[in-house]
Amino acid sequence: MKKRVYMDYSATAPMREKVLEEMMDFMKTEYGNPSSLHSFGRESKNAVDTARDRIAKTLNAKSREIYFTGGGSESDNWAIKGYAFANRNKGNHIITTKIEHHAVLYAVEYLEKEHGFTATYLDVDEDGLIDLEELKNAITDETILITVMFANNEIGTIQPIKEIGAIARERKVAFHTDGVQIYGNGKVDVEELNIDMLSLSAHKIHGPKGIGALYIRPGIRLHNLIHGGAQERKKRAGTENVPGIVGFGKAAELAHENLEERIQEKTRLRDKLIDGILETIPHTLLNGHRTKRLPNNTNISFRYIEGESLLLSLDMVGIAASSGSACTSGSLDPSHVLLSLGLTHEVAHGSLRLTIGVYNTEEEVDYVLEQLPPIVERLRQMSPLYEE
Amino acid sequence: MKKRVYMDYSATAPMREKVLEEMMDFMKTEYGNPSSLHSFGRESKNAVDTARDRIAKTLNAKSREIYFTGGGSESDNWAIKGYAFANRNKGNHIITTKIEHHAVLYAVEYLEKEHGFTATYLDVDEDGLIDLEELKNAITDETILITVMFANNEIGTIQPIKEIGAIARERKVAFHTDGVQIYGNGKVDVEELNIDMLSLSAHKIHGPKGIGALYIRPGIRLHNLIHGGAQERKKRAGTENVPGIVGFGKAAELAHENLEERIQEKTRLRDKLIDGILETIPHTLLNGHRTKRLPNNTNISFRYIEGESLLLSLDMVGIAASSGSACTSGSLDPSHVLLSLGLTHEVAHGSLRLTIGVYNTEEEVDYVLEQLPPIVERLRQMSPLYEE
Amino acid sequence: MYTETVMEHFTNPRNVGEIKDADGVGQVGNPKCGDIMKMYFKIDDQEVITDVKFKTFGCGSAIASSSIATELIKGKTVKEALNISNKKVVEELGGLPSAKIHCSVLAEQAIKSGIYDYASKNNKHYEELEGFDPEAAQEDHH
Amino acid sequence: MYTETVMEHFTNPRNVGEIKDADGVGQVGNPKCGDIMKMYFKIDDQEVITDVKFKTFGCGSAIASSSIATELIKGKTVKEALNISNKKVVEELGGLPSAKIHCSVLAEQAIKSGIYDYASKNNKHYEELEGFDPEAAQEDHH
Ligand SMILES: Cc1ncc(COP(=O)(O)O)c(C=O)c1O
Ligand SMILES: Cc1ncc(COP(=O)(O)O)c(C=O)c1O
Ligand code: FES
Ligand code: FES
Repeated sequence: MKKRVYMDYSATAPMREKVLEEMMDFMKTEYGNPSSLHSFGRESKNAVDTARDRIAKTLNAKSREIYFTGGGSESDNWAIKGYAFANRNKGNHIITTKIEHHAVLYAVEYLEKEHGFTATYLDVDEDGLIDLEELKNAITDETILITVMFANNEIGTIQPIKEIGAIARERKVAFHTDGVQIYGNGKVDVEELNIDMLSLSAHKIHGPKGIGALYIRPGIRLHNLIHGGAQERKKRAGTENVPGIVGFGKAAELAHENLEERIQEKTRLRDKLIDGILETIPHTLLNGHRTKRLPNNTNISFRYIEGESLLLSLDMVGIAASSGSACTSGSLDPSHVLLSLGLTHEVAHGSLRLTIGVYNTEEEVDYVLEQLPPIVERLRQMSPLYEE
Repeated sequence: MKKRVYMDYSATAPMREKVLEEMMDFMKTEYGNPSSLHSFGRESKNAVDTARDRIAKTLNAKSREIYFTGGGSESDNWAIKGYAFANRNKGNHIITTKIEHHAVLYAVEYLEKEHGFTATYLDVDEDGLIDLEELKNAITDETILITVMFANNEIGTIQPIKEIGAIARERKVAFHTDGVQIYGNGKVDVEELNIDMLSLSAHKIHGPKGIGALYIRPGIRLHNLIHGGAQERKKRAGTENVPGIVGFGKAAELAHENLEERIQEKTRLRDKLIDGILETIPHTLLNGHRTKRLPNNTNISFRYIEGESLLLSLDMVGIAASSGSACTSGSLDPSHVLLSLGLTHEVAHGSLRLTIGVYNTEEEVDYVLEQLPPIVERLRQMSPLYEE
Repeated sequence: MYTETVMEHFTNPRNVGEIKDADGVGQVGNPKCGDIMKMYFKIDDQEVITDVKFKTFGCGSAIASSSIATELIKGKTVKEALNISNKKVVEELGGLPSAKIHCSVLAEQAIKSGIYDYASKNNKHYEELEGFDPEAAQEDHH
Repeated sequence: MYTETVMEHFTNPRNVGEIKDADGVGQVGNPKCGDIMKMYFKIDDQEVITDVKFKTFGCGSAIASSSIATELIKGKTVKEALNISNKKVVEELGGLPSAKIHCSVLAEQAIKSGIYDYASKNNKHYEELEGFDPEAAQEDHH
């Protein structure tokens, strides 16, 4: 069989066996709507409570502050639109950054375009970091919400969340952060960091797809995004996805066993990848901050070549990765994140993201380091931009 | 082991084995984000396409008109809020009914309360049917959307959807219908019925929880409810819940094999239940239309007793059902649907819903008919309202 | 959702029924939330509750609350009975879900209401009943 | 996503390279969508394309389109080459995803642009090139 190396864990991570095992019971026998009174339903309810406890524990939050959603995108949309709509009497200004995930960016743009809000999109420096002074200066009397992602999904840069939280708190502005990528890749303490709302997604931490959560600090008022039944303490309607919730809870628990050790191991492999590529392949450039970055993220631009060709070539030798190139995102424009770092369109096109997960081995890293140079060389030979 | 009879299929239906089987592949090995370029992702994409085809086929729709969501509630919210926000330049009036599911009712109320829309809530007669003349009279120049549920989840009454669709079409108003309960319990042809938007939920047809769909007729413009990535043709962001989608597709296919025969068999058991209860227990009353009703729905009011006690007592003999009573819905008020039929609070409280699924047998129906009378009698003996 | 004690009292409720020649009868509640509780008292010359019965139209915890409340006060003096709070009822039941606390309040009110009836018929005065309005308790106990 | 033919041409592209003493060179595309295609032509006195080479900075279908387009025109006359449309390229590739059709347009444009260059150097006129603007093709082919 062809060798297959999956290094696209930031896109989605396969479910762990133990996660699937716990879910199986709820897919097979323990059916029942947790809002139902009978015993079928009650068993489901207990399972939901356990999952909520498990997730709360990882965040230093209370169980009742965790609301399950249909995924990270829904959490982002709910936090931003829900907060904006519920607090428009206080002001109409939102602060975010130019490198947010589209779930945040487009939610904010939607509020601007269709609902009379205004927004400031903070610049980032060449490493992808925002400037805290710029943030402070952007806050006006009208500002009701700051939404800055914890760690970037493309370039891995981790923002100074604690400082942002402190500024938001001092200026009495609510603070939402998209924690989808940091979760399971770093410690998140909502108290220490002054986070008011935090978006999570299960499938990024080896949990099931289609399930996420929003942490909401008590006192933070949101409109519902999904109205209806009384689920999730009347804040998010819809029959609970019990197997999904159970799987998310288990995945969260597993991801936080030996979190520190795992981060160290991922960091070691990541650094080997980064250094290996930068040293053996000329005309390359690391995107994102060298150290303030996700332990699993490698993002490198290869000049003179284009991302999709690179991905296809890697795919042919069994390596699954992603790029900031046009062709994978359904749009033809290069990644807004890479452009925000100051890369030219052309260089942004030639970037590759390798994201490591718990299942990756050192041999796999070696395999990538061995396969990549000839592929890059071959594509460069075909490129009209490349002159040796 | 204690006998367990599940007759709460309208709340949620256990997954069928074949559904789980098809999902398993995608939970175990075929991981990959369908938007990714590499082969892991491509396999997921094909599976999503197949599911979409399967569902489209059951509705006489085109695959590209089916959009996956996180469930029936999301579909309702998206259809209603998305349509209202995108078409407010045409008018600000919405027509619905008093017996909608809360996902519709609260979405409409939210638009009224927070976003400047107005709404008409149509009355229903004692069988739960709307009056078509009243509907016609309610349409004004400002009316942009009619949302009337196909079949009611509590009392099973089926509305004259074809006639409503024709009126909407003639008056150039968009028509959304909540098809969550009819799907798999009756034929739905979006062309024949002039349906512009149709909400579906997988777990009601023995598919997985946390996945639903919205059919959207080409030309119908909605704002996104969940902005972000380019999934679902840019209309509904979020990493696709591939196993959920696959399971939904399979469940839809299975539910439509021998649909007619199944409906007949369910109808037979339903009628046996209804007749059996009405004949053996005095002071009882069928809620909903006797024939224009879901083939699996029995809803009966037992005077002088209260729903939760009834459910608890049934649960103790292994029968899972639900009620229109306060205590199961997270609110203390009796069901808005039953009150709309003209029942008093007290009678509305004493109602029981038994909903049949493919797994129910004639023996189970007999068991319920045998257990119910002494339970009702015992509770009545305890009731201060009951005088023999 | 419910403790074993609640379920036990729901399944085998003590003191269900009526007392034809009761010395006091109380009825409280509001059909709006689905609950009406009626309590019948036999009270002797020493103001001891010698018998008590109830009928309840209500949820599982309303029935269990009635059952345990009647048990708690049977054989007690009127004074002692008046000091039984809904808290005590909840405690004895091993707890109730928060949305169900009001069902235990109903039991406390039913006791007060029955004794109020007895007191008015017998021209007695209990300071524990000061401020208690049996009309209000019957209309709406929320 | 891609047909086998596309993948085959992507993996083993024909005619990659440059021609130093080319009779015509065309360059089209726009780095904005990630694609630049450069084509080199050798054309003999009978206006037959005796050799053609390409270099492409672009996605998989851009590379496959370049490869198959150069194959299609090698040995053909200039006139014949000018009649190769992007549709033909797509056909020969066994289809392209709809978002990728523009990559095949690029190949058609590259041929036209290279022949335009040859035509201007040799003072030739082809009616198939009427309206063709090599500047526009280089700026933006969308
Ligand atoms: C008629 C109707 N609409 C909508 C819903 C909501 O579906 P879901 O629970 O999948 O969000 C339900 C079921 O709860 C329903 O019965
Ligand atoms: C930073 C970030 N936010 C949000 C999301 C959206 O999560 P989901 O795909 O679960 O909706 C993702 C992943 O796609 C992400 O990386
Ligand atoms: S009696 Fe009101 S809900 Fe229990
Ligand atoms: S060359 Fe533009 S995407 Fe293919």
